Amino acid sequence: MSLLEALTFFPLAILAVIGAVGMVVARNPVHSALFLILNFFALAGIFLTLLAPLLAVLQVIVYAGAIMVLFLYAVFFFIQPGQRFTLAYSLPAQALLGSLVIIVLFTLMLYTLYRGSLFSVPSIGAAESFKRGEIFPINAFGSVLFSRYLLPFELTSLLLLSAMIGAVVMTRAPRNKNILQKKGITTEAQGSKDE
Amino acid sequence: MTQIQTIHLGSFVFLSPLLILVACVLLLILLDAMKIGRSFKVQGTMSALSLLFALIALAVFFPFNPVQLFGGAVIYNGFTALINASLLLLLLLTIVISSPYLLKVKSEGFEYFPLIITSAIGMMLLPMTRELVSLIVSIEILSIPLYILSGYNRHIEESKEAGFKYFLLGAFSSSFLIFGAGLIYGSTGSIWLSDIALNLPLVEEKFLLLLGLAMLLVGLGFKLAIVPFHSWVPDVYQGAPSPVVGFMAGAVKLSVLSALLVVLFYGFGLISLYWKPIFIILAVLTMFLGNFGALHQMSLKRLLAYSSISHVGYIITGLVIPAPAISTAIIFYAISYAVAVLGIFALLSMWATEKSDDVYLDDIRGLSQKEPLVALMLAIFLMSLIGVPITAGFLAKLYLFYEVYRAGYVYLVIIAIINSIISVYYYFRVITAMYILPAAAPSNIEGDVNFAHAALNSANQSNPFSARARVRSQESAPLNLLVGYVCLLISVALGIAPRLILLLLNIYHI
Amino acid sequence: MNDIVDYSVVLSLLLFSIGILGVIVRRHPIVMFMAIELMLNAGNLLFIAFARHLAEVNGQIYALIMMAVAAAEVAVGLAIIVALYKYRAEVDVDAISAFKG
Amino acid sequence: MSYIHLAIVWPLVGASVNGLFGKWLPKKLASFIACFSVLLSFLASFLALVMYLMGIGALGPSGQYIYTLYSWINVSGFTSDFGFLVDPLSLLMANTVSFVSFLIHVYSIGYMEKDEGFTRYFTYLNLFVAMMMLLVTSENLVMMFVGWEGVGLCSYLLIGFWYRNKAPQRAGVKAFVVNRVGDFAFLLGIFLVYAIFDTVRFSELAKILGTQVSISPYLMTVIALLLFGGAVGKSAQFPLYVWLPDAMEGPTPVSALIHAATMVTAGVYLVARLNFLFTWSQFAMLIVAVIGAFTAIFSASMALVNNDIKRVLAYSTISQLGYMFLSAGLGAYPVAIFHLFSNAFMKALLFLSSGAVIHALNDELDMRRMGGLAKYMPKTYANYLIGAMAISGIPLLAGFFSKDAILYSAYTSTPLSFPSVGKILWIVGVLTAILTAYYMFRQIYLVFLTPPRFNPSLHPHDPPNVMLVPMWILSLGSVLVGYLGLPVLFTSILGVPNVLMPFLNRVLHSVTVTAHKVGEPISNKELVGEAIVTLVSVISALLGLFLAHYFYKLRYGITEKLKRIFKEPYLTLLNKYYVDEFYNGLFVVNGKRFADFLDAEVDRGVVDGFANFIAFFIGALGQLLRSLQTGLIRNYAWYICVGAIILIVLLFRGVIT
Amino acid sequence: MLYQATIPILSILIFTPLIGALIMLFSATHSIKFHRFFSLTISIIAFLISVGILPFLKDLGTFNLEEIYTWLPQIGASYHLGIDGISLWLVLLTTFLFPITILYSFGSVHFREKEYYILLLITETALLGTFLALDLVLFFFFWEGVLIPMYLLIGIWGSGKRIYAAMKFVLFTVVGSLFMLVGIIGIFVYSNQFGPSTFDFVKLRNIPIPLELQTWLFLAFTLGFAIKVPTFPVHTWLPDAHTEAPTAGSVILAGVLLKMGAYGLLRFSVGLFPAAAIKFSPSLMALGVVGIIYAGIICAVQTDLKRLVAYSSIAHMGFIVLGIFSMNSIAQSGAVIQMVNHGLSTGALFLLVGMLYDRRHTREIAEFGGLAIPMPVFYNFFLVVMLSSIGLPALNGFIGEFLILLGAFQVNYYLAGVGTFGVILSAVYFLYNFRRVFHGECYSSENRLLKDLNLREILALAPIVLMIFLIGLYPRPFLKRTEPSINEVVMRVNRAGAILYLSPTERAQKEDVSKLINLNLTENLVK
Repeated sequence: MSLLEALTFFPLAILAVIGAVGMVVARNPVHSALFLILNFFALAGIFLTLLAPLLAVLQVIVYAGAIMVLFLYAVFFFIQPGQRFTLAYSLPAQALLGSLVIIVLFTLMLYTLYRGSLFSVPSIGAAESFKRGEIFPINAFGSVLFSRYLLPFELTSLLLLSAMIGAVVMTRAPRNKNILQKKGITTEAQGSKDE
Repeated sequence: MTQIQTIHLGSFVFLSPLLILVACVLLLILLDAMKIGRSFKVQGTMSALSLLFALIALAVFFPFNPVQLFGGAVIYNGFTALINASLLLLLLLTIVISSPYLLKVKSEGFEYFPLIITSAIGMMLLPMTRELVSLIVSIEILSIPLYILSGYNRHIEESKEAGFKYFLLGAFSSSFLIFGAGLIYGSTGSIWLSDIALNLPLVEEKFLLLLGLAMLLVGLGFKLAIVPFHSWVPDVYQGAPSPVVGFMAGAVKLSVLSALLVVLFYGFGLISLYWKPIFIILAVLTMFLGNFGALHQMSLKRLLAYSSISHVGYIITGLVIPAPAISTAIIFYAISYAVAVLGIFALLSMWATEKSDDVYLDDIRGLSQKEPLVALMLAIFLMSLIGVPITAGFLAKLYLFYEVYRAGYVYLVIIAIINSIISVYYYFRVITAMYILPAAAPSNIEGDVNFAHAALNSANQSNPFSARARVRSQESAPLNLLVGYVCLLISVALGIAPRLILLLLNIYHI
Repeated sequence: MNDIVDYSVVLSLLLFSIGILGVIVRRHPIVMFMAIELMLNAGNLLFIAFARHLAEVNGQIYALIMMAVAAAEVAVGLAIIVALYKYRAEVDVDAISAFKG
Repeated sequence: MSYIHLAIVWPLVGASVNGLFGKWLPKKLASFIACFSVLLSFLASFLALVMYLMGIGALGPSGQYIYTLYSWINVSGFTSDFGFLVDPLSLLMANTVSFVSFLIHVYSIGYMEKDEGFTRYFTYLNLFVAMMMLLVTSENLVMMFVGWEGVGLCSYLLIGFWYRNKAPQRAGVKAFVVNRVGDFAFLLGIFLVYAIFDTVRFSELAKILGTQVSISPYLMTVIALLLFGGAVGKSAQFPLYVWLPDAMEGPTPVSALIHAATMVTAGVYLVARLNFLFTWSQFAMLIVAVIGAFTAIFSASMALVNNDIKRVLAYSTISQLGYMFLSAGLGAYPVAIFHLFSNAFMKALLFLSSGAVIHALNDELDMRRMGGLAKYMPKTYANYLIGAMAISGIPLLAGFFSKDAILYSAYTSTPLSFPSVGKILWIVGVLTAILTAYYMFRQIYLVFLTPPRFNPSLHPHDPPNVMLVPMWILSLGSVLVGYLGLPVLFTSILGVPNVLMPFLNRVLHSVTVTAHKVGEPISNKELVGEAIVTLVSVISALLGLFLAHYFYKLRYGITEKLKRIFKEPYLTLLNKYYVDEFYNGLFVVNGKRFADFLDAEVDRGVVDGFANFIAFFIGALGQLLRSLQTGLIRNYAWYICVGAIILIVLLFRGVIT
Repeated sequence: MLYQATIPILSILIFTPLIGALIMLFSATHSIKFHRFFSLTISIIAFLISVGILPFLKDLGTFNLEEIYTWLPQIGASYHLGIDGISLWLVLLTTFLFPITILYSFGSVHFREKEYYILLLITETALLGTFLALDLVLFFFFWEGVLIPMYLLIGIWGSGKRIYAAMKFVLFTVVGSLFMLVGIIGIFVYSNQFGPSTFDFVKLRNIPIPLELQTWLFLAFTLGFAIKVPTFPVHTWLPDAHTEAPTAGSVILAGVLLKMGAYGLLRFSVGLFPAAAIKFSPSLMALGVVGIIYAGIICAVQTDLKRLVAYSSIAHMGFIVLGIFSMNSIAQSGAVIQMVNHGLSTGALFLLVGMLYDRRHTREIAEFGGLAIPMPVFYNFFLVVMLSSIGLPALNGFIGEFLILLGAFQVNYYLAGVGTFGVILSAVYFLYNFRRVFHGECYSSENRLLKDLNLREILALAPIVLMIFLIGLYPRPFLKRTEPSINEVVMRVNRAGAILYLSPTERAQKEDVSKLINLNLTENLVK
């Protein structure tokens, strides 16, 4: 691990953790979202140090850009008069139990990492391997994606299609407004979301 | 440097069932968008037809020899073809009952059919994939429509709640799945099952690998509703629309189980020593929790949900046997379970209304008088779930327990037997309600039903939209009855003469 | 333990754990969902780190596909959440417990 | 002799006809069918006797003729045929039984005339005859047991004949149950016999035991005592005698037939029939004798103060049966059978006469409300007197000869291991003889001779001929049957042969334990001994007679004073030594308490409670586990994490170990 | 030697009632009369068929009229039926009792009659199948098939706590039967060592099983059968089920259902695992004896007439268990005939109690008294049947009890001795309660106005009483046909015993030899 790497990695890692922790502890969901965006940015940086510039870019565009915007948008939906954010946490006991489990899990995983070994034999497929420390050319990336990983790629399209249909289904305005009026809540303008 | 793999178009004919389904999905969406044929009947008929085509295609292009596609990412063989055929059949039956159901609950929108077919595509792909990322994507394709479908009755709060719970926990579990895949990737250097199997001996310290496997099993276990990843099942099954539950209870299990078998035997067969004991403990936990949970349920759907958990428990006792031949027993069990449970939900969905499609035990009291045939069919399906002879459930249990016993896990068989005994109680409660209790005056018979204080205990569980009025006699639901008949026929046929299917499953084990 | 990959894996584990914690302790549906996104990201980090470790591109491709998966989940998830909570006075996951027992 | 089965078949036919169609039959026809069937039965057995005596038909080596009707049970080595054993013993029994039965049947026509259950009565009675004949003629233990239980059943049915009243029913159940206690032993005896000898046929058993076999005397004692247990129950010996006095609740002819003349003697018949077996165990025989002697004096003492005319006779019956066992136990089987034979006539006579009295007094049983009946019912009185004299041992009547034979056998017997026992038993027998004479004449006085105490509105008179004729015939019998078995003293004086003893001796083998061998030429010394014994018994009979005369004639009314003076002994006797109360307390009350305990505490509490507890436990566990399903997503997520941890730990455990 | 029947007469026998039930199920008519007489006709036809079999039975030491068809080759199950001297009588008992119960039910079942008769016929099929199946899976098939119809019969047409009773019945039965299933799987797995795995009883009983495995399998099977019999201490379902069941249900339960357990003990527990059966015979005999005494004592204080009969039933079944595990021909023959006897007499007792209940709508003994006056015919029937139940000689009950005790006595003096004590108890509790019900003055006006039996009821009872006398007086035809089959069982037991009770070294040698023998045997099987 070179110094440069260390210098970029550790601050970014700290930022990522701060973002993550912040997201969990922030009372206001909007703050949470912002913390998460911070985390995503930091991760994008880490992707860069891990020699994955394409992913870093996608991370910024897709995650920080599209997804988080969606999140914020959804959060804003809920900002209604009288709505409380304060009820954001669970009971202390729950938090305690949760933390306990997380600590155990994390310890276990760390132990695993400590005892375990990463796979060290060079990858078998020659096409997709590249020299250590080298950034993989984008066109090769494409050709691997569209040849060897054609199936998951195609499946993704199906996945997104179904997600789109689902989103439409869930957010369409109900035809029958009686239920809403009974609840005494006024309907707001609907926006269907898709990709 | 890059080598573009040639794709043999010829072998894609084998995927024609899947392609037909995809085409059908697209067609349905397009028609909907173009406001053509916007009725459940038309959509349902079209879906059913395409399913029939798919079935025919599957039969025509039956892979007598395994077919390798997408560079080995998909292996389509007899086993998966059988699974696919079963799934298609289940879907077909589900679709038949869906249109009347959607009409009854006054559902909006016509995305139901594309969604459920998409989900089936995911299910069908799942056992074929030999690569973890495709596997994960398949699971997502399977899941995401189900999330939506669970909450499809948007005007019913419970349905939405079911969808939400299912989704949030589902997403939670898929992050485990992905994380697990990542760890396996790191520790074995590949996510291709064949490569994993090849590289396994090279892995020096298996901790990371096992961590990844554990995470992977969390994700798959969640889909299968293995305890302790089961907790969504009762809530979702109770809230989700009945046809969807009927479909996913059986089909998801069938599909994910076969995927699990594929992953375990083709990917991690070498370290079966490590994962075998887990399934002993998980099976025991699952059986007990499922059965104990079901004991006091008043909602039929919830009861069946718990029972489905317990059935997963029985099934995964088979996984303690690290031999591919076990797949015959497991898949036979899963199929027999799926048929019975679909039959039950086909009948239950008859009584859905706009307000609720939950059915409580009180609602079906005296059913044998009002609708003797429905009651009889329900009873036979329940018998199949118990494992009483002349139904498929019995032979499935016998076969499975036989395999487990033969492998030397007598104690596991005995635990399963104890659980079957416990399960008899709650299944018979349903039969009691249908056949014995009078339709009138509620609740004071409870002391009667009460076997040693294990009361029905309905005090805190009352149906807000009591469906009692819904169970009317002579309610015309020919399609539901039709599906009931078909399931009954299959169930009994598998229980009396399962020679053919056992033969096929034996030949085409995984 | 001095390779960047190792540290990345540790970071990934940490983020994953924090994500779980978020799901367990928070009661706001969207925040919970965000925590899940964090977990997915931890997975992606894992893929990318291992891709670097193994010096191959596959891990990155997996991460890319996982991103699509995440996006699909987000689309559906947010839709469900909005549909469920739009008409509720209180945005609290604990309020969604009509089913229990 | 192959007609012997008709002796059973005819009464059965009679019972079936009356039982199935009795409802539609006129009373006369029904009674005719019943009586005629028994008459046929008697004729069949008599024919067999005649044929036997004339030597017609092939006899077995031991002078027995076996006739098998069909094979009843035949399972892998175990055989029990529906077969008949014709030999002197069974012939004597069969003839006695059928003859007395016939007389009592005839008597019953008059006695039961006005009863609503007329045909039912005759059905049961016929059935009884059939069963009794089966008992005495069957050729194996199991078939005998069939008759044994069959007569028990008829006894139960007939005791409880008047089912509207509680007391007869209780008595009937008591009789059946107490008998079953005896039968329990009897059954075990049969099992043991089969287990050891591999057969239950009398002839084969006799053959086996006739030779020298190596069987432990202990085992033989057990077998003998078990079989004797059956006899104790049926023949109402101590300690199972309690049912017989209560059995008097039944119609009087029934008491006469079943509970005096025939059925109760079945025990004696059993012992005699199995003489070859009892001979093997001296200890068992001693027990038989001692129990017989004890029962004789014990029940005679209870008869002393009892006021119920029939119960006195019942105690007398028990006492006489005790005599029979006394002699049987000493090995003098023919003597026992002789007494049985004479007793059948005497007791039947007494009961029938008492029945006439009861009938005349409108079902009055209490002797304190009788008296002076000799004037009103002279013929009955005559009969009664003959019976009482006979049974008391007044010389030259039947009872005198048979009782004398018993006492003589006791006097002379010297059981090998306990030589002095014979004399003791003799003394007991003599004392009993005194008591017998006393209570019999006490009865005569109380009923016939003391001043009348009955309801003056009644006009007792002698019964109609249909009842009287059987009584006369029995009286005749009571006088004469004794001459069939004259003792040596008389045979030597009169020169008249003893016909009965040699006849019986053909099967009732001489027994080693008694010095006296009946029918053999004897020495003068023995003759003197016999003379002494005879004298003593005559004196004792007269003494008893005199005592009764003294208390109830000479000093009439003194008994009241005596009752006051000897209050405690009197009450004890009146209350039958409190044995019933003791049994009731020990078996019935405790048994009921125990049964309640078993039912409520053990069965419902522990056994069923355990099953219910499991169910409850599972149910409670179900509730508990249900509470895990909180409906909260974060809890579910937490479970998943815990599950993940469990999985990881489990997987690692595999690696680490 | 296999004798393949040209006409599958046993199958026809088994499925006649089922076909009848199906016809009734799908018949459109709502005429109750049709259903009544149709079911009666069907059951009578079944009876006639079963009687018609009698002349065709040859050597009953082996199975007669066998039918073998391959059924599930993958699972190893076949459709194998056969009849021998043990099952013959149970089959006849079944077909004999069903017309009677159906005839009786005409007057006592007044709602949901169609279902009622359908369920009865289904039960009959399942029972016949249980007795005739020679394949363990097929046996289990039919065995479980009884469960649901019986559950519904008790649950729907029962009285009082009927659902509790029905559920208890089902749960107890299922506990047993599922453990039996484990045993079935166990022997199936083991049989793999001697050629292809099989469920076929005839093949299975020829394979030598090591003692330890035999022990476990025996226990699994025996648990299932013992619950059904029922043996102390797993009997508590019976009083409840019998008491709450409708009369016909009680008759079938007591008459035939309990025999399934006893039959299973004799055919499978003893037949398949003779060595283990020898090992456990003292304990099981003891259980039988405990049942006799325990139930006998409890009977004495029952206040419910039906419960009384139910407990007496436990006592009688105790005799059967005692007989079966005495392991000799006499006792086992006695046990078989006692099964028939118990079916007849207890069945008749339940019928009688049911007839009383139909009139008076109570079964409390205290409510009755003096019934002999208004109901003389009833009284006499009850008397005869009760006496048969008490075991009075010359009636059927005696034959069985006597042979059982006689046989048991050859094996164990003490247990048989204690068991014999049951004859006293049965007299006590029956006579005591008989007196309370029938004797004394008839005070209550309700009792005084009771109608005596009508012709239909007499017709239902008369055949049973006839059989009671017939078996009691001439049991030879019954015993003669049972004996060869029992001898076969005993012969196998003795052979196993000869190996079991040798010294260890001798046994080892013997086992080697027997293995050799059986290897030859398996070769033959393979051929």
